Amino acid sequence: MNIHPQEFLIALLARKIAGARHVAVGSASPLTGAAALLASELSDTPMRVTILGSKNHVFFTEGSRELFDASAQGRIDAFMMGGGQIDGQANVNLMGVGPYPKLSVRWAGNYGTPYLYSLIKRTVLFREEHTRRVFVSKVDYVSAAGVNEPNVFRPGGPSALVTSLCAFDFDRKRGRFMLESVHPGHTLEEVKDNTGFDFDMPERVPVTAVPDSRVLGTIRGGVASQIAETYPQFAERLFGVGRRAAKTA
Amino acid sequence: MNIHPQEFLIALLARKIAGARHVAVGSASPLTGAAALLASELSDTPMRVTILGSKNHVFFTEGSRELFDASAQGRIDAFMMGGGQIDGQANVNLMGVGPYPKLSVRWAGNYGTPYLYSLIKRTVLFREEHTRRVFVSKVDYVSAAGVNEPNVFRPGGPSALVTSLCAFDFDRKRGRFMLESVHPGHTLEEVKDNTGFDFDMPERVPVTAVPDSRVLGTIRGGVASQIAETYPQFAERLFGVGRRAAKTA
Amino acid sequence: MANNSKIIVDLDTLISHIKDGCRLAIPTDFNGMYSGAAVAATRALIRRGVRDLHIIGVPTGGLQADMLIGAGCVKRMEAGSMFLGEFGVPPAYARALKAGTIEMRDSTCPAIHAGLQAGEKGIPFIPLRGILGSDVVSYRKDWKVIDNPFGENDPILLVAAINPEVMLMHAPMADRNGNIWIGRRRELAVAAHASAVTLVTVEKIVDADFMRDEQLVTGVLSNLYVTAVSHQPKGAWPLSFGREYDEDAEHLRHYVESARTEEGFKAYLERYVFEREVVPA
Amino acid sequence: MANNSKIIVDLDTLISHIKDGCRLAIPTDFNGMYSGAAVAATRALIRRGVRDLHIIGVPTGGLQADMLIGAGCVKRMEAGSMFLGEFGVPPAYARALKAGTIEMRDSTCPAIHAGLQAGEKGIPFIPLRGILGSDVVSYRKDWKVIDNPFGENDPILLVAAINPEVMLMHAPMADRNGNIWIGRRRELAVAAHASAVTLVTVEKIVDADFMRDEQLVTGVLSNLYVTAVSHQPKGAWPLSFGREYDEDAEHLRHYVESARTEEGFKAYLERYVFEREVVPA
Repeated sequence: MNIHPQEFLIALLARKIAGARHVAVGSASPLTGAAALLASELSDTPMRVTILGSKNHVFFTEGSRELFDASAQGRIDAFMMGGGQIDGQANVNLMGVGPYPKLSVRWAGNYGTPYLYSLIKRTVLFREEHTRRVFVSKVDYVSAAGVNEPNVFRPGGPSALVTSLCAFDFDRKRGRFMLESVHPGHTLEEVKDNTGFDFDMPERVPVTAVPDSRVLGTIRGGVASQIAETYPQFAERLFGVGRRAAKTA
Repeated sequence: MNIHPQEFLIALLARKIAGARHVAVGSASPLTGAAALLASELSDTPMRVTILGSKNHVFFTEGSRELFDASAQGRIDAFMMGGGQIDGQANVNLMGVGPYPKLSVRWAGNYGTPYLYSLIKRTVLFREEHTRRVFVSKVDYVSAAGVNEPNVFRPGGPSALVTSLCAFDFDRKRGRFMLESVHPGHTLEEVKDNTGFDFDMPERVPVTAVPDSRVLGTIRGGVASQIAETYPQFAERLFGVGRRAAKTA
Repeated sequence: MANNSKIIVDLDTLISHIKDGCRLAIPTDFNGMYSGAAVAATRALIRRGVRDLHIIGVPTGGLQADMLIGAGCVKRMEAGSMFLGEFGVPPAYARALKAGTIEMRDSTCPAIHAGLQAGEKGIPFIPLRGILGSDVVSYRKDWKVIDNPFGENDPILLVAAINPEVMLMHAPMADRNGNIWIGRRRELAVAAHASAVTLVTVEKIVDADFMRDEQLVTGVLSNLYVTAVSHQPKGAWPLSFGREYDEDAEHLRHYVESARTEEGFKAYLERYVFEREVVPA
Repeated sequence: MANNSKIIVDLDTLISHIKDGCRLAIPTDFNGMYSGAAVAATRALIRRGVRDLHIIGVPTGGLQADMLIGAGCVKRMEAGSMFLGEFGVPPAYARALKAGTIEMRDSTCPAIHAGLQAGEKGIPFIPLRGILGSDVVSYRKDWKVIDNPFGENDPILLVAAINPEVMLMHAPMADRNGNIWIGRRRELAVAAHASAVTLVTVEKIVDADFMRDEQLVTGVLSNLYVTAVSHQPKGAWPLSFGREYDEDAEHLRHYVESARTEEGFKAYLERYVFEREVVPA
């Protein structure tokens, strides 16, 4: 079966949040939104999906503060986010490049990440672009810290990092990434060459599993029509499902 | 004109909160509710009246917490409350008689008074029963403190005390009551005999002013029909205005 | 997939979430507005014989608390005040205090609201202005007074977060997914957010999705916070319930008179709780 | 008597409450729900030539902030992030940072919400879990980290209360008394409660009293908190406004392209702010 690289990533991300009761994703990324919906469709136990900025996938009635309070209450146990820079300790920079506060490039800023990254049980980091520009030895600004001193109250943190080349697990005790698998068609050398931080490796690095036909069918069926409601252009491009189809679905 | 003693007290209490922008009263006392409505009717500047437990005289949309937050914001600048015991420093006891926590008599408890008494600009204390049982030298339990150490943040506090015998002003700097006037038909001796705390006096103690016909007309007109909505039995007894009249008013 | 069909249950299943020793939050039950006391559920709890409850009045206690106290279900009561509307201090509560069979943790209404807000935010404490000078501060050993770190020589009270194990309430209606319309009593939503489990009895269950109605949704407690819902028409009786029904003043008077003595209270329970006699509407 | 007839005013009267140097709170302007950015009022502010604003994004900033910054009205910006939806970082803001003409006070969204809640409660600070380890803590000298007085060896962040002088927003509707229906965006109510003055533009004014409608009232900001209301249909244009209208994506693209250079931004202002050209609906 012909698998689009983005379908491959959707399936991989969905595996990374399997078993969650409630996953939240930012509004910026249709891929993580699709992955959350896929994970929910495939889950044996009820899994809620909150897509911020969506009208249907929101369980809040009190506005934008409720996401943060609900996260602190433990009512959201999985989160997916990206980052402008990510380093080997899973520190994430959303602020910009160069010394703060001057910065040579300014990004949008911290949003709620310093908070959510600490409090939601597990966060899957996701960045398609796998380059030394993104994966640096040390971020220029820590928006959200990967690890804290042991006395800091921190029920949550990073659990994995997914890129277009590979998947890492994060070991919170050691504060280091462990390469989990390299995607089909890519090599360990390629990963090393394009990663600016040091990471651990198993003796034999497996190839990332390819989604089976059941998973692909779910992506192209239920997930596509749901995702079209929030990301019509994305759904149109990837699945040929437009906004109108989503609305009548 | 024949004046009912309760009409006299309503008029007196209304004078004590003149000039307020927003007065709040508890639901337990129809007299203070009537006084607040009268003050609002007579005021040259807009004066809001919040009667807790009323359906029409409430400006809140978020439930019972909002009263407290609005008070801290300075959006309520006058308050009227009673007390089981009141002492010469304007300490108020709503908890009971005897040593706490055993107590020989238990009342309902503090409600929000420890908070509101500190934060609302001025509170008028009101207790019809003027006896040494109520006006004690020292309350058995301080629900709400009359005064604080000077370094305590306290934008509000007691301003006056009205009883069936007389009216006091409260001097917050000195932490003492000053007798302001004695009601017609009563004497200074009677006040002294029935007050368990020491208080200051002017050289000549005036007689409390009697409401004029305009004020009385307002009480018996607009105020009576409004008060009947919240306190139908009270309105019926005092003004002969029943619940039905109020509803169609 | 999210599946909420099992959220709607019968009354005994609903209260099965309330274990002996539970920290149980309940609303003020004398209030002119919608939502409030789940009195039918309270009767079921007494029938089941729950024990050692730590009840938190949000922010006060009344009939519900008094019935549970009189029936011997309560170890500790926490509230800003205790009253039965015009009927004054709850009689079974007054008797239990005299007998020393319950511990009363006196508070003040804004401190309970603030403690629940802290619970909602997952923070261990919250500061509060005012209150200093009140004896409530000296007796509440679980509160602290610190010097404001943002000021100087400026004492300020810190109250501990309140995180009930269970919040129990009665509401006007639920939709088919267990979203609850609570109206303007947002303090009940705060208490639900702060609680691990929220149980709701409702006057009616509507075949609709409140989350898609932009007007209704503003008065909704999302099913994200709701553990179980049970259909209990007149579930607040003999208390009033907003515009749905007035209080049964005659019955309340009968309750207050009965509850003054242990014998009277037992006879009341026998008749109205165990034999389930309900005065017809 | 309470008299609210003067609460409904024209746009210039409304913005006259915003003085030079004002601490001004504004809502996030890219949000899928009702209520939000008062863009028509923003244009009026620019026409009037307000100066030295300290803008607080609740909790982020976008088009409104960018227009004010580009027009030289802003001294300091405080927000959890700055973005124009899919158009990314606001261009006039990016230019102003490069030129050093504004001070950016970076925050994080939950800290702004919590600061406003502290402002609403009249408390000087509020604790918040998480965030520690982020550089936002090291650079925010107005925040403090203390050892939790209710714990042991347990560092916790305290953020200062935020009390804006003015909150400015656009809402779906007001009633004749100036009560505002804001829908489910309760964070706007919190910001209004925390602010000394709240100014609201609305799509429509309804001859009704929202306070007497038990369903509508749950989405209402009471006129207790509202200083002035102005009727501004399409007052959020070119932004979207809930279900009332979609964003004018073409106009936004034009704005973003124009605002990349000072000349382009000036030409945009001239045309759409000073000459008041509005693309027809």
